[in-house]
Amino acid sequence: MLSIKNAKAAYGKIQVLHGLSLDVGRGSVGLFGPNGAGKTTLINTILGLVPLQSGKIVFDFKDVTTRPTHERVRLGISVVPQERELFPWLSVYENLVIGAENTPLGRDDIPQTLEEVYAIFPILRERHGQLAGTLSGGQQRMLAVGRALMARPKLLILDEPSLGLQPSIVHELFNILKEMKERVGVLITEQNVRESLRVVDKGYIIENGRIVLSGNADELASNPEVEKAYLGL
Amino acid sequence: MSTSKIVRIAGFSAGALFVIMLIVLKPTALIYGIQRAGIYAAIAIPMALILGIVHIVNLAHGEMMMVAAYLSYYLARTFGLDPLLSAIPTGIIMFLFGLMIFRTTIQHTLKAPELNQLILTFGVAMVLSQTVNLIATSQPRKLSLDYVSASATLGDISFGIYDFVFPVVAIIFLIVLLLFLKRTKLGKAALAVGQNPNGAQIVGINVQLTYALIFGIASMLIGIFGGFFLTKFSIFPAVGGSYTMKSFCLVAMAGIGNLPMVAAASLLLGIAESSIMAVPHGAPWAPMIFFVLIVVVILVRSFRRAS
Amino acid sequence: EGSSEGDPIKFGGIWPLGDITGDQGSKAARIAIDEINEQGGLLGRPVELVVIDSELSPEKGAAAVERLATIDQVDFFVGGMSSGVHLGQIPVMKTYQKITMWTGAASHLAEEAVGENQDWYFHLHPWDYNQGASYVEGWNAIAQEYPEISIDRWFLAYEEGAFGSASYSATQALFSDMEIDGEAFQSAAVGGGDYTAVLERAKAYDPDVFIWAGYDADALPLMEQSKAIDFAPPLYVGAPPGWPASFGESNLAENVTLYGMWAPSLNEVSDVSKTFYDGYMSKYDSEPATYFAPLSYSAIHIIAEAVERAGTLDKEAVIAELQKTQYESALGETITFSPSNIISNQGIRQQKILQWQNGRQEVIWPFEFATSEPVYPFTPWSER
Amino acid sequence: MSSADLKALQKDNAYNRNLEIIFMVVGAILLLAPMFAGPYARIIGRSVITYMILAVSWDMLVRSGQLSFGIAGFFGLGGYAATVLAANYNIPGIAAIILGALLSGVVAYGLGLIILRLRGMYFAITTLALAEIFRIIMHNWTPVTGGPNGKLVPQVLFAGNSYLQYGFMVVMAVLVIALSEYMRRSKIHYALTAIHDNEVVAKSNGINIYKNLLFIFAVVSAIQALAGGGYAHLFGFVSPESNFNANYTLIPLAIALFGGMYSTWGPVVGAVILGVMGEFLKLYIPYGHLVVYGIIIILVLLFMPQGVVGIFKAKLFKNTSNYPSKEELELSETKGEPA
Amino acid sequence: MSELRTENLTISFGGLVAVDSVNLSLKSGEILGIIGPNGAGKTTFINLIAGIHNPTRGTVYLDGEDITGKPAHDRAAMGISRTFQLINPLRNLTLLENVMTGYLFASKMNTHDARNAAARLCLDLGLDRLNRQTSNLNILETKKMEIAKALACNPKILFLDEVMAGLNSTETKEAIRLIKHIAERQNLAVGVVEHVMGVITSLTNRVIVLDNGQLIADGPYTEVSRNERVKTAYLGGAV
Ligand SMILES: Nc1ncnc2c1ncn2[C@@H]1O[C@H](COP(=O)(O)OP(=O)(O)OP(=O)(O)O)[C@@H](O)[C@H]1O
Ligand SMILES: Nc1ncnc2c1ncn2[C@@H]1O[C@H](COP(=O)(O)OP(=O)(O)OP(=O)(O)O)[C@@H](O)[C@H]1O
Ligand SMILES: CC(C)C[C@H](N)C(=O)O
Ligand SMILES: [Mg+2]
Ligand SMILES: [Mg+2]
Repeated sequence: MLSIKNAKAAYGKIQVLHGLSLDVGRGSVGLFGPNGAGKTTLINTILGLVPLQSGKIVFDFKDVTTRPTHERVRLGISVVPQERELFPWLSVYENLVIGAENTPLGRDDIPQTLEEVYAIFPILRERHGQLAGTLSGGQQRMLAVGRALMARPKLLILDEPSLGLQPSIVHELFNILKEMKERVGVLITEQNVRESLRVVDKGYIIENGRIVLSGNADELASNPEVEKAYLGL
Repeated sequence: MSTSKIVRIAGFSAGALFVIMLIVLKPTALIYGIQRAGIYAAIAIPMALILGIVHIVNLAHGEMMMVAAYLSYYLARTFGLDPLLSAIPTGIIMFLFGLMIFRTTIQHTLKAPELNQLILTFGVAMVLSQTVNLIATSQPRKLSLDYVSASATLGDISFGIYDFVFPVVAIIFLIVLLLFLKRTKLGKAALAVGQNPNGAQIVGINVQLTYALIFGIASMLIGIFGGFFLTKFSIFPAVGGSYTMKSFCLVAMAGIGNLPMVAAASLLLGIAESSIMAVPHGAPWAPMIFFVLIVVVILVRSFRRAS
Repeated sequence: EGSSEGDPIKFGGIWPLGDITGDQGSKAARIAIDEINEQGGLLGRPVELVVIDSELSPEKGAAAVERLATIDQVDFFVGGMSSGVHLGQIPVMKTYQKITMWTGAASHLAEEAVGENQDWYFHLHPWDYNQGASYVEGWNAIAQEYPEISIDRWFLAYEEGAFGSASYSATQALFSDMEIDGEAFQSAAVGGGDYTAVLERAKAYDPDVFIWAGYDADALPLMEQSKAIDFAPPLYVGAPPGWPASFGESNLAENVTLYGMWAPSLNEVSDVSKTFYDGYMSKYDSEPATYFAPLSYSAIHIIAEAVERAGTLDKEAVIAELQKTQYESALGETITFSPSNIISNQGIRQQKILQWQNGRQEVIWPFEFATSEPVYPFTPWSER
Repeated sequence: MSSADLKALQKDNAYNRNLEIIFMVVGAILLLAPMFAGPYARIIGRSVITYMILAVSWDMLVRSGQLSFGIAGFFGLGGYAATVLAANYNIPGIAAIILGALLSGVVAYGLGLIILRLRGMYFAITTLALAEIFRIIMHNWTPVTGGPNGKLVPQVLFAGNSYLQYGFMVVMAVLVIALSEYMRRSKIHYALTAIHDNEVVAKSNGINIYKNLLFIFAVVSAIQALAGGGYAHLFGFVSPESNFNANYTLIPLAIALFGGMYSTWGPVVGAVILGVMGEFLKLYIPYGHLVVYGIIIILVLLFMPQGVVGIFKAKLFKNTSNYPSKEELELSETKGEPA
Repeated sequence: MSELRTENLTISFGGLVAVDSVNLSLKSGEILGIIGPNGAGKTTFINLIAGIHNPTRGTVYLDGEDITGKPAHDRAAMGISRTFQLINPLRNLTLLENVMTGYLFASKMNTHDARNAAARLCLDLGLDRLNRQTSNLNILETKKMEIAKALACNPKILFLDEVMAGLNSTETKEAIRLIKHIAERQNLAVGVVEHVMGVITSLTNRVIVLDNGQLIADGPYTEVSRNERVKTAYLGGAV
């Protein structure tokens, strides 16, 4: 569904991605790696928020390398950004609806999707009138996930979704992702590698903007290097 | 909580009392105040829209209106089109003109600090007014229209009624914009863009287009108003300048992004000013009332929020 | 002084070029310069006009004086409109003391700033109190000539800035034997344009003469609002320094009395005015709309004639000749110089009283330049 | 850190320092040049410096994130104070200017107590409104201020001697520039920048936001009033339109942006370029030069958003921020390589 | 030896009671874990103590002194220091200068001393290239800077609001070691908010649980985590 070929990107003079290639089909893919490895940057290039210096991105058989962000989203890519990027002065409800309204897939049956999201995060239903900016850190994360789901994406990208979530909800979120990956593509970055390996089919380890290791979940879980670097806690 | 309620009730009753006194003692002051408020609101509302969504203090706001008024003037002189009718073609032309200004200049500074756009629009204002000055000279122009002097008599007082078009225009602007923002997809998207452009992109909103359209729509409104402005006022290249500042003040008094409050603020200031002017030798103090009220309202709001 | 034979004689002109007054003033001055050159120049030398924009700002205006004096080394200063700018220029002018023929600045403060014993300083434009006095004279003359016209009760609507409030205080002082009241308004020129309060007060006062002292931008809206509240005093006088484009076309203009120094109708009674008018029309293809045009035109010619008479550029000699000036001007009258309250060389003092009739400004006083009889009383709105 | 790093750092630092010295010398020459270039240059220089002082002082405040649109207000207030003191109380020129500035500073302090809880656009509008209020008071308080006509200063500063006048402005400029640079290096710089960046973080780091803002607002307003007093006494009069002209707010903002904000040298360079350019333009395009002026402002903002000085910094100076800092080097010398 | 104590500390936003009558005492040498569901009021509780919000009701005492009405900057100077859940570096200051602010204002040093102290602290925490802009830092560095900023205020009481969120396990271990070391060396009272139970167990010696603004449990983790309410409200099946 998504295929990235030899992606290179930089912020000014700082080269961050040194030619990365990666594929996401149906099912789920995990991106792991130390801080500053370039995971978020990679996601931003997929979305078109950071331009590629060279390389190619194909989504759903369309070359989207130079398309603007909103077009990519309308093609079916949704993201839960690391920084959440909510609309602080809109209510929880409005934030959710706007996540659906501007995408062809999400627009179809908003009440239905809304129910699904509220079922996953009951607190959002409870707080549907509260301004998003006044939610607690973890509640905001839930709202960001909910908003991405509202678009009914073909590919769901989650940048460290468990950050700041309480353990029970993290657990639940991963259960849901596990279920979702049967229907849509999921690309996820996580520091919580142990929990994510439960969900992903395939994983890539990125260091310094290069893929240093890849394999399916069991291979990675049993790889002693991965064990040492990422599964300590 | 309860004290703030008491304060609010006291404030309301004081206001009501004042209005009643005005009706009894000086009814025309109330009438002129409302008419005046209409002008303020109609000019300030489009500015509030731009400030709330594109986050730009458009210092060329009044100049855009000036350009529109000149357009209406020449449409009237060449084609004999009444300015109230030419408001429509002027509005369309100004929509395109607004888009053009946005695309050629402002768009390229959106990522720069806020002040850059401020000074940029200051440059635009300068270019607009000075260009018009070169073409049309500084000599004021005005169409002489009979209906502008339409009057009504109530008891033993006569007053102009034409000026009620201004509050009407302002209310139409307000309602149309509110419906647009709450009901249409573009409007809702615009609100989102105003709060978080990055977030808006990732839910599939075309942010650049939204900015451009909002700027265009605001330019269109101010363009339409240019035609109305021409019916009552003389126009000259510098005529817009003072309205830029006043609109800016009104928008701040209302609270950024709050369109209905712009109308309310205009009403307050319009009535306050015309009440002062109704007092003999009060006129030189009218601008004082304007600015003092603005400062007081802004301060009171900030104190209320803090407590 | 610094210039030698064959070099041009230089006039340094400072006007606000972005304003219609300065725009037309400077262009009219250029016509005068061309005329002089066509007739062989001055003292056998060509004349030249260097114009600098004052941008309506005192600091720019002062810098312009400094530049003209030192870099362009002009022989004379001409120009001027606003008092505010002039106040900033006066200290610099005083350091050079070049012969100056000023076409603007009505404020008595400017006269104070110039001070006594400055014989190089010639002020063409009347001071605020000159204008006031000339109105007294004019109205008394009119009241005498036309006994049906009564002028006992006055109401003055004045713009709240320097121009309007000076007019009001001058009028108050000069018309002290009459009933007089007034009220300020904010001119449309500075963002105002709401005259309802003033007009209501005026209507309640019920004056014989209603005068408004504002700017050209106020003219039509003020009339429209008067009509809206049905305020039609027997004498409706406007005293702005200029009028808006095509004011006469409006039926509201009919019978409005005005103060002014010049109007195209003067062409009928003054050949100089006609020559000037035709010259301006043919060169710039637009009508001179403000009296700053004939005034600036006159300023150049007055100096040129004095130099011609003196036969030298020597300052003392030229000043002496200037003081003897008898210049028949495009404004109708013959300009001479004599002391005013403070300075020794004041030119024009008299304003004219005119009236809009059939879309034209007709002179009704001074009677020697009169092009028409006054219409009295002001036609009520309902009969238009 | 490697010794290669160290060498490169020392080399680049030395290079930057030399470049700075060159600019300083050029700047000093430019500042003194009008003394030898005739009275026209001095009168232009004098107004360039007026705007320069306004722009630098405005920048000093904006470093805290507080955007003032009230420059013209304190400029005018200072002018009126200095004029009224001189005309009504016979206080000699320079003393009146300084006293006027101090008085305005006190007024600013008092107002600051109330308005400095406002932020962003709200603060900006309030300062704009205050400027208008000052103007209206001066306009209507006729017995003291001369009302709409304005008031004459009894004696123009230095009896119109353009050398002394310009010299006086140069002294003011040097003082204000020095103050601005001092502030950039002192404790208050960190307080103001922190307030600018994030107030919650700033207070949590122990910064008294209110006190710091109050201090800088009063100082900056006094400086603007000082410039206004100088202006009134050099041109010999005050009037509501001239001394509270909106240009004294807008032009300094444009200057600061043109030159580069959050620095001393940006506004200084901006004032010189815009001031001199304005004079040149109008000689070549007498009718319509302001159109060109406006276009130039637009072009600069489009193509040099960080201002002239920003471009110079990026293009000419070496960026040393990725080298170890002086403190790091000292510490690693005394302690060896850090863990 | 310092002690922080809250009495009936309560704040409501509109109708929502975010922190509800919380009584807590925290002494030097203690490392307290603060856990609870998202939106339980943990961050708000810290904000109340640091003076960012004023409580609707209740009192905060530091060493017996009532500091409830004191402004935040005074409390910082008195030794209450905290990191932010949503990190906002002062982006117009360099890394070194960010850390300096604490020394300059809370610890009231002069510029020269503050520079040196900040540099020393940064190197201590493994931060280098101190002249960098903060936008060039990665998460680990940002978090270290955040801790350094808090330490520069010379705290007696230190609150860490999810400082370890986003660190990988190696980094987290390193951070735990660091915090323990500092707390011990400076005899601090530390309050730690984290959602990763591994961190809580290995770092803290006492835990409180907030739920709906109320303090529902207080004690060692082993004890608290057996509490039914904690299990259902917070941990779920994830333990
Ligand atoms: N806007 C930016 N400007 C400059 N450098 C940046 C910017 N954003 C990120 N970087 C740098 O790019 C590198 C990669 O950052 P990125 O955020 O992609 O890493 P990551 O793998 O997502 O790490 P984390 O786990 O910390 O989120 C880092 O060194 C970071 O400092
Ligand atoms: N300014 C505010 N206005 C309204 N409600 C608020 C405001 N600030 C916080 N809240 C509410 O107060 C509650 C407590 O928020 P707080 O940020 O303290 O939670 P938290 O325990 O830190 O959660 P998390 O683990 O998600 O960070 C939340 O329900 C939040 O929505
Ligand atoms: C009549 C005009 C010359 C008025 C001008 N504004 C002045 O101040 O003098
Ligand atoms: Mg990341
Ligand atoms: Mg929290």
